[in-house]
Amino acid sequence: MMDTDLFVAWFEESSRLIRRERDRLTRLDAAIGDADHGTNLDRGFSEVCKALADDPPGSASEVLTTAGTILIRRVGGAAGPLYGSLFRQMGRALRESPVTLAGFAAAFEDGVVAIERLGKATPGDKTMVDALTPASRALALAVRDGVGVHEALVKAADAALEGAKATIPMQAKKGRASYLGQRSIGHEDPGAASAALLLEALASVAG
Amino acid sequence: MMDTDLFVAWFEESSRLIRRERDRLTRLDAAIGDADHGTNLDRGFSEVCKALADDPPGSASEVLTTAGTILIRRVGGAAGPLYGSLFRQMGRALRESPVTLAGFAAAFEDGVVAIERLGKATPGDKTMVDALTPASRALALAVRDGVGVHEALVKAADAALEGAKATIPMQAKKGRASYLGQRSIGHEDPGAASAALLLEALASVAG
Amino acid sequence: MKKLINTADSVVEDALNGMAAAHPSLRVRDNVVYRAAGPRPGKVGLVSGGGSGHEPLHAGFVGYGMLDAACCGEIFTSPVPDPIIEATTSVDGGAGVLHIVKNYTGDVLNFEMAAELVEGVEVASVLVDDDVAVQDSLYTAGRRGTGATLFVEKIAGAAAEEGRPLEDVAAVAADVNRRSRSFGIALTSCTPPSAGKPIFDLPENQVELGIGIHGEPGRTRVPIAPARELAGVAMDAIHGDMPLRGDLLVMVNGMGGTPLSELYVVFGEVAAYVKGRGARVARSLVGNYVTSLDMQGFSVTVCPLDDELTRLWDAPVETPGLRWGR
Amino acid sequence: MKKLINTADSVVEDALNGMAAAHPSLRVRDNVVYRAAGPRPGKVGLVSGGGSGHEPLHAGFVGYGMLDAACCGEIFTSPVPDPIIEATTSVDGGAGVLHIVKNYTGDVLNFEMAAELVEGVEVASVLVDDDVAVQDSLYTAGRRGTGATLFVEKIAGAAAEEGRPLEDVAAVAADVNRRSRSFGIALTSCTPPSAGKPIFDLPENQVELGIGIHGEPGRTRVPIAPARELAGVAMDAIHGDMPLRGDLLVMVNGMGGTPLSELYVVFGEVAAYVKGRGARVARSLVGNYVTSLDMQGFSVTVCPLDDELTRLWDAPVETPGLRWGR
Ligand SMILES: Nc1ncnc2c1ncn2[C@@H]1O[C@H](COP(=O)(O)OP(=O)(O)O)[C@@H](O)[C@H]1O
Ligand SMILES: Nc1ncnc2c1ncn2[C@@H]1O[C@H](COP(=O)(O)OP(=O)(O)O)[C@@H](O)[C@H]1O
Ligand SMILES: [Mg+2]
Ligand SMILES: [Mg+2]
Ligand SMILES: [Mg+2]
Ligand SMILES: [Mg+2]
Repeated sequence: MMDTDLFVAWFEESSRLIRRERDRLTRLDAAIGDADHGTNLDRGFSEVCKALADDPPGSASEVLTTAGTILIRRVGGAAGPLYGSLFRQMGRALRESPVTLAGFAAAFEDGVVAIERLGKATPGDKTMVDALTPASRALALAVRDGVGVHEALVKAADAALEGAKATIPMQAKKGRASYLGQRSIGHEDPGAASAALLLEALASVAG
Repeated sequence: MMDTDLFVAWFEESSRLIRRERDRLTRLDAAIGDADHGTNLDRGFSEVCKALADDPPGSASEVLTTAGTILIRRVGGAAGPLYGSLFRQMGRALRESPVTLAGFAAAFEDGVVAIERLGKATPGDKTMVDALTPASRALALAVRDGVGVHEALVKAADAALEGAKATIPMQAKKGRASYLGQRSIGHEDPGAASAALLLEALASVAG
Repeated sequence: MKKLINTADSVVEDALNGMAAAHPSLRVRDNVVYRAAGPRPGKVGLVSGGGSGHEPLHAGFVGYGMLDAACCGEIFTSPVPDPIIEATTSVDGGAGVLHIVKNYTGDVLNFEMAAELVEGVEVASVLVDDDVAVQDSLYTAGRRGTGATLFVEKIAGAAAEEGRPLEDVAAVAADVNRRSRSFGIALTSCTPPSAGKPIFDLPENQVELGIGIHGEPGRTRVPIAPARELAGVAMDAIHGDMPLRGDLLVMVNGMGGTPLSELYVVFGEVAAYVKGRGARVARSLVGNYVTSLDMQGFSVTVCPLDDELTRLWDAPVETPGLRWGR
Repeated sequence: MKKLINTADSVVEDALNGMAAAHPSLRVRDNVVYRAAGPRPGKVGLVSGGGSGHEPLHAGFVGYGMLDAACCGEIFTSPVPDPIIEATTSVDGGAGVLHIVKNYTGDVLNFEMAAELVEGVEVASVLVDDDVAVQDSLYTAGRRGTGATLFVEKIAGAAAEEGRPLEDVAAVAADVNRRSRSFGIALTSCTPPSAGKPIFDLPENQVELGIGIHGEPGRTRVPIAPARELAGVAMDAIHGDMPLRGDLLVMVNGMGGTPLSELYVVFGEVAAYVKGRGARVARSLVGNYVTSLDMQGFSVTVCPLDDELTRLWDAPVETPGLRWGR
């Protein structure tokens, strides 16, 4: 089972990892974008942690809704609304608390679909979607195979990381990187890289 | 005796030396000024040579007056009017043709005084005057000692070169370099350097 | 990195405070720049915005005859929905509000969210996508909004001052965007304060063709060439996409770090190119208007004019960045 | 060196051709920029000029309410007497001509020669020397003319449009110069096309204090500091020379390569400084007006205003570089 504290811990760990990896994310964005992805997420996730500390939410759903709302309010750019919608949609989908792995997997899938709908991106477009969809698939399989929460989240994190690395040879079809045409090939997508960090964070706090 | 052709040759050789030393003069001006001295003189002296070729003057006085007028018309900046006045004043002073060394020395002194009057600079201010006055003095001594034209002009060239080098430790009190205050110390004055080139040119064509 | 800033985090706020201090005709609240006079009843409100770093765009175009409000995001980061909602509500004079949005994923998403969430205000939007360096296809996010944003804000602003209804103003704005084409060339990259170093490195002898206004690298890199050739490259790209004819509004825009004298050199070549194609420069603008921080380079934007658009372009405007007629 | 030029030799001419193409209100002849309308009978003519590379100064200030002609020399090289003579004769409307000359040996000598040689025109001259970084003493060529040149050209231009006699216009010009003080700070040097490389090298962590507008090095070099401190250095130098009080006209001027946003950051600090001294920013100007090619940096110019000077500053002006009121 995944309780409210776990979700709070998820965002604290995400914020820590993003702060640690901020310059790498910004460098990735500099190569095929505008060099602000790390700064933007760092700003947004630390605001999320402040908000969660200021008034501790009573349920997983509340944690996710608060986080999503703050990301939309504070991050800006493309990633703000996209990540914001991911978490808000998950918050909407998760009615139970504590949360079962199955419930989480379903909510996560809903969130990824929300991103795809908002950004009109599909796998292969070299976006965060390329890290998020493999993670979602890994969660679904884990539920089917009945593996434990931690193992499932580790599988999801691995899948996300793999998905992020897999964006390197892709030519971007969405976002700023698409302006580069062929020149976007050979660089990891910053949003995919940050998505992989979020799942790494979840796996480690569930450990 | 110094005939009209010698004066024409003087400006041709000056133009050649200035073209050759243009970048050095500009570098000197970059250090304590605005990096245009070489370009300005190069432009002006090649115009002088064109004019002298287009309609060959009949006397030394004409050569100098034409040269001075063209320098005023084409160079601009501080050096244009200053060098222009030097040669125009010499042209005014030189009535004889061919010219005796005594006549030349007197006319040159008049020219230097004209520069001092126009620019209100005195020796030690770190300007072209610091190369021109030693040259004028050397000419006067040569006349007194009755040495030959070539030897006199070589002495003048040496004195001018020494005078130019002597500007290195000086703090500028006139021109752009004076804005630098103490920081003008340690650099050769570009105008003094170009003045030395003019006298070197004269010595070599009189050889 | 060497910049005239206090801290990388405070640069947007500090610059806006300076703007407010310099221009009594403006008010700044929560990184939104407003006309001090407030909304005019019955006039359509114009709200634009986007990431900062493009000054004078957008904040410098707030005032009579142009924008009512500009929402300023962090450097190169589109603003979040809240200030856009706040601005939209504040400038509504009862006739509705037009959002002028440059076509970037972030700008589009945040303005869309704001438009959905705002209450009690009729909102229309126009997307600016004039940059011919990008193909508008399934393989891209579509053309970027660059120089034409200024044309749209000026001409739609003039239409709004005339008291025209929202759908008219929106239609004029869309028409200007549809007619406009831009192409940009960079001599250097730019340095966002938070990044601390140039977004890309350009060798001393190379220029970047087809750049946007966020320091993104362009489509290709070629050796530096005389202004005449570089102007030709930009104009060929525009002419190839939309053959030049008739009366044109032409802007030669500096990317922020290029001195005015060089922009005039480029404009001379652009004007000659236009003449050579049998078209005519009817109106022009030369200067740093839609910039990319300290980037050196230029962009050309062309918009064919008719009498009505010419009249609206000539109409009085009084903003920090663009002013004539009053 | 990377520049938007055709050749180093043609840059001044090419830029002026571009200006003429962009501004039908101007005419260019022999590197002199004139009002297309020509001289107005009975109006004092205003002629200024100097080396090029300071754009929009001077050519960008030709037009109603400012200059009648600007004589443009080579980059950083004052013009020769002939074009100054030609300009002076051409703009004379019978009321005489005022020469506005920045205090540099070259400018002074060439304008003096022109004034002596011109025939049949009453000529007065005003020397601009506002730069407090230079001590006016026997040990210097005197203070440099920098930002105050714009103030002198604008205010004397307004007086001339009112039909005032030459001695009045000259007196107003001299008064504005006497009141004005400037100080400049550079983050980088600049690169004259003919030199091909920066005039001086400034380490990544240093700034140059007390610079002029010809890329000359300044008086001293210090480590880069926040905008607040750099603005303080400039304002202390000005305040120390002329205590700030009353209503002030304040310009924060960019050196050419500095983006507008940074200039606004500086202006915010300057405005706070002025307020802190109990004085008031009554009028202000923020932008790249008196530049040094692609140099990054800024200068501040301050001029105490009285009602009359305020009125003349506010009077309509219509030039490529400065425009309001029409
Ligand atoms: N249409 C889209 N759909 C999904 N993800 C997108 C889309 N556009 C951009 N992204 C993601 O957003 C990331 C860039 O985020 P960020 O740099 O914060 O915003 P911006 O591009 O506005 O500067 C990209 O790396 C990509 O993963
Ligand atoms: N007042 C003066 N008197 C004599 N010589 C001067 C004076 N001012 C400047 N010079 C000379 O002129 C030289 C600079 O010439 P140049 O660079 O062509 O003009 P500018 O300083 O206008 O750029 C200086 O090196 C100095 O020798
Ligand atoms: Mg980005
Ligand atoms: Mg010089
Ligand atoms: Mg961005
Ligand atoms: Mg010079």
